[in-house]
Amino acid sequence: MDWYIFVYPVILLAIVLVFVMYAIYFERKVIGWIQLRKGPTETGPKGLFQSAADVFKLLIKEDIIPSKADRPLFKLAPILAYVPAFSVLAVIPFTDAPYLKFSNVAVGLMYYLALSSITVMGVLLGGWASNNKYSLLGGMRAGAQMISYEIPLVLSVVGVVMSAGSLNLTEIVETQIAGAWNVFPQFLGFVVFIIAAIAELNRTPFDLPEAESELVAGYHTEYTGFRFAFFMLAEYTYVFAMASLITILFFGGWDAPFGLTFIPPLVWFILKFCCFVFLLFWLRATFPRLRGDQLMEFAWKGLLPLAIINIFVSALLKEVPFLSQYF
Amino acid sequence: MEVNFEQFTSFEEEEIKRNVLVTTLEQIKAWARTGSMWPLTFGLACCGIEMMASGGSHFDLDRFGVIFRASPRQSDVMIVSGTVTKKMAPLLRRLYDQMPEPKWVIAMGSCATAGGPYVRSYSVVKGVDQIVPVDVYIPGCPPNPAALIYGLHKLQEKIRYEARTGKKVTDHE
Amino acid sequence: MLGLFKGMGITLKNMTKPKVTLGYPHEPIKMPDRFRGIQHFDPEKCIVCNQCARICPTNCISLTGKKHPDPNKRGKIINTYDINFEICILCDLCTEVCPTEAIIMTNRYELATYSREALLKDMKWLHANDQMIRQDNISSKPKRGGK
Amino acid sequence: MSEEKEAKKPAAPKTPRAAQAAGRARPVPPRGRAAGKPKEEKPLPPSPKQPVVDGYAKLIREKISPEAVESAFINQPNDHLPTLVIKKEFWIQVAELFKNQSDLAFDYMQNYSGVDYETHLEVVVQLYSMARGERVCFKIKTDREVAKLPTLSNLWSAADWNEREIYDLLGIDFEGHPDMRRMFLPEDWVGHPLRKDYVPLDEGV
Amino acid sequence: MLRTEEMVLNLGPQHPSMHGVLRLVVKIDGEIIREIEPVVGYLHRGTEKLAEDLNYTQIIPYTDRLDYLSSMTNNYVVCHATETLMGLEIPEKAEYLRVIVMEMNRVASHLLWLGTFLLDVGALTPFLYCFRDREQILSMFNELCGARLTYNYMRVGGVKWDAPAGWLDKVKNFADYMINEIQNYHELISGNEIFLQRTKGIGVITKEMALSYSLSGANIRCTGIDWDLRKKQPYSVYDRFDFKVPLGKTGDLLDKYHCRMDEMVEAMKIVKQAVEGFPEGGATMGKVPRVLRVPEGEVYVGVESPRGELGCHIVSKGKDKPWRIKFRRPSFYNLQVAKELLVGQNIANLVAILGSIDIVLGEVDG
Repeated sequence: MDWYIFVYPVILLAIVLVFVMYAIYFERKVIGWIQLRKGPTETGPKGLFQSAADVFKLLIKEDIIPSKADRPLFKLAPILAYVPAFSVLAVIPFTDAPYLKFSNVAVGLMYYLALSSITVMGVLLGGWASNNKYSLLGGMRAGAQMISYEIPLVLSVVGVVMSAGSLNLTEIVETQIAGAWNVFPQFLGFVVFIIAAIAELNRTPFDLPEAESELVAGYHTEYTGFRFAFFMLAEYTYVFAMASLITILFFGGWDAPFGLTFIPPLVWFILKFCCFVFLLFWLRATFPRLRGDQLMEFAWKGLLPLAIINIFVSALLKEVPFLSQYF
Repeated sequence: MEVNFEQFTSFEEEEIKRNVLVTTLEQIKAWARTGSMWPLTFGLACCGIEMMASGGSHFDLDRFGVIFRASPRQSDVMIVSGTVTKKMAPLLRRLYDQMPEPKWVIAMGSCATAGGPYVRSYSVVKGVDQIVPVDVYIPGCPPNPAALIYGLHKLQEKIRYEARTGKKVTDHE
Repeated sequence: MLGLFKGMGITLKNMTKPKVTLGYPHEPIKMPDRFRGIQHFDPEKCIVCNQCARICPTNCISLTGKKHPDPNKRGKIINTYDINFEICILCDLCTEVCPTEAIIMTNRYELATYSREALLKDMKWLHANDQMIRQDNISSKPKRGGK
Repeated sequence: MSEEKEAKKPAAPKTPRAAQAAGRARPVPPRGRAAGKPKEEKPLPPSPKQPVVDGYAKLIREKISPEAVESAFINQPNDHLPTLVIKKEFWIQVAELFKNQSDLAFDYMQNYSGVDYETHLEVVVQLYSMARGERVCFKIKTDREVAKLPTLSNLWSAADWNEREIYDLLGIDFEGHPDMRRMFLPEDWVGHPLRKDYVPLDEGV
Repeated sequence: MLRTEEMVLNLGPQHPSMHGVLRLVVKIDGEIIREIEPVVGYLHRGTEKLAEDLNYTQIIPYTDRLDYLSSMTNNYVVCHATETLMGLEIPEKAEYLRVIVMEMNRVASHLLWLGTFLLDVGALTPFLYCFRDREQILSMFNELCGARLTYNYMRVGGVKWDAPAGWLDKVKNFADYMINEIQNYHELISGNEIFLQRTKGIGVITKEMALSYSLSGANIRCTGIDWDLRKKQPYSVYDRFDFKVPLGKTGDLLDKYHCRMDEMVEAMKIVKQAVEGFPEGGATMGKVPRVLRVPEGEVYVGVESPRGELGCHIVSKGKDKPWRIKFRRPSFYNLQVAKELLVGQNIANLVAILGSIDIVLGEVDG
């Protein structure tokens, strides 16, 4: 047992918190720019302390638990939403350097997928415990959506796992460094994964659980102050985790493309990571929202068959002698 | 018109110096609160449209950290933008009660301030201050977005002032 | 799928365009001349004809006159003149009917206050509100016999 | 003035309003009742729509009852609108006739309003026939104390809320209406505000 | 079978997509609506009663606040009704100015509709783009009459202000800009597959429904019924302009969307024609008595507001104040159909359909 086992998670938590704050800041900025406005500029220089003010304000806000709410569950829900979102980060290798890997689990991908699906429990509980109809509907939508999209999400990475022959995320990256980035041979899998990932994150165009125009604020309608902040934190931590995972699974993690190795691997990782985060903001600024039944139809009739086809194609390709070198 | 900052006595000044630590904390709190005032999406009438316009690209309330929240539980400021009828009044009060402390109310437009053009109407509440405590009144029918932004600044000023001195703001000519 | 990407192209294109946001609190917005802001009142010009108070749809203007101090002159001069900005809707009708342009609109709109009482403005205040007065008040409604 | 205009637009009719009337190929009534002098001038010439309203009145008298029509005239300033005052006992039959008879087919309700005349209450209905492009106006009087009229909501769905509005503001009870409740004001409101003698209960608020 | 329980959901009056303070009491089974009961009146301000105590000039500011998205049309209808009853002649210039501002207001109103409708279906950005363009119209109105939303521009017998110098050129440039900009909107929205899925075949209004509920505006035109008062009962100088009335076929949300988009283009064309044919000289006010005494009589006029047939029914007893003034408020008529349209839909559709009807609560509640 080394001492840094205890210190690193704290550092990571700090990093995640800073990321969340600035992800929200940049989301507002990017969407602002797209909408021909400036976004936050007044709080701090260039508005850089905007999220800090938001978080601090939420922390010092009155904490209301509705009288009709189920108190223990109401309190538990944000924690249940946040803890898995954070703990999945344990298996994510940010670079090949040993100090940025927290635990090199052999079934890292499995761990990630299994744990991340607990988040939905928090959302569902929050929606139910609030005893508010909007919350309940939001929670129900979240439950249905996240469980449905979990399946294509898991199936779409099977191709990646087959090509790497491992569930260890470091090994998956290393096979990509040796061969090609998975996004090319596994393009179909990538498309399915990214759509399912956006749905898992409850982001536009799949933001049904918190559809503002329909359900006020969805499952967190009744949450105030820091409990609400926790839900937001969970959401953006999950963005962090999902962006990292996509980078690792499909974009070769810290691999430097075109032999540009003078840029440190960590920077490459962050760059790829940011591209995905930007994509989320961009989609949010562009797309309308899907309807519930269309969403389900899309998952079961669209993505699921595609994911299965992807598995078959991957399996076939792996057996083709000429192509199998990439796998 | 302006807030009179010089109105406290020397005794009070000493008091403030003694409580400088507390005051600083209060000021940081005030900074956070003024920097992130989330109003409730509560467009009642014409003023609601101007409120939406102030969220639009030209005026962009997001610059001040103002984002509209649909749920009263997550909002800090209630901008009563429009005519409050007698039928609406109990609901307005309920929404206000659902908001967590600390909370503020801006009466936007003359309807919310005093009934405005409908001051003689049978169904309109003559001033939203009969239902909820109002912090800032913005006259105009409807006030243009710039006037709303000015009103928001007034409110921020008030929050800062109260944090600094611990006193209530009053108007002085 | 094409439609989705087209839309994304539009939003991306707009991201790099210049922003339209005005710098309001830092730089004042220049309102057009006809803007209906808070009224300026000039007691010298007022002839106490009561037309503004009569036309006001919300009855927010109240005025009283007194006899002209100079006994040689006829007519009245204004004694008190109050506008209640709680209910004034800035509809421009008072300035429209005023035969002498004693009451006239300005471009000022910043009038948020902390109390309702502060919105009741008297003659002194209205007279002091003399910035950015509307220059061209010739509306189509004929004044003094029309144009 | 007029010379100027003539010179500028020789072919165009003199005024927009005249142009409008001419566009619909109807003789221009002497509108120029000099503004500012609201005195009665010489009687207006008979309207081109007079036969239409006479026909309607005749039809109602024949088909429904000789007493059904109280009066029938043309509202000349209002674009020669045929107007019929119907007795309320026969009103529902008249409405059915005008909606359903194929050569009348007034299938579109343009307006439905109530008026308090202090002596009586009146309901004014403007109907339009999409197929024929014709308008007609009906007026039905009812007593102020026992204000009751038959509902039209079975004929035109649009009447549903309008009748509730009239009930709310004027206090006319529409018999047979599926959901006769107040439209705008709270259920426990006292009085009907649009009546001329209405006094609000809590004026101060 | 699973046993399901029906739940009563109260949408509004404070709800982001109730377009103000509409309240819907919805009985839902899962997310499917079984029963729906709209409750209105949260913005009932008693304009009609107030107007009985006001003279005809004073009523005009109140009409601004009825349908606050198209105040110009509201101004016009009450002026038009009064003028019809008095038999006033309106100077040509005033009529042209009226047409220009009414059509610009139509575009502004439709832009706001477009923005909020897309907000209802979940797209954020078009809302902001619409407001950006709308802002230009508002600033032009601000230049013309000094207010952004409540114009109080028209008077019985004419308009208050002549166009300021250079204003008409601005209007014309804007019309060109807007026609082009609508293409951008089409590119951003019309082809978007998610948007098509959300609108195609949803909320279908049949012809029978449209007639029975007295729908007007795009709500009736989307079914294919050609009902535009600018053509059917021409008022002002509309008969001088060449414009089309866009019609739909199926009556679904997509048709309604296209109707309104095309209407914006047509409105801009009218504006361009009006600016081109704008009379040079002349007054903006006709000969009007100092005190407006309207002769005894009764009048109903309807005009085509952005939302449909906006009517004004005045009963005059020869005084300077109306005996009774009643507004036929198109949103009030249009909203009635919601009850029939919404049953059997889910909540996401409810929001979209309600958004497509384009109601303004100030108008619904009067």
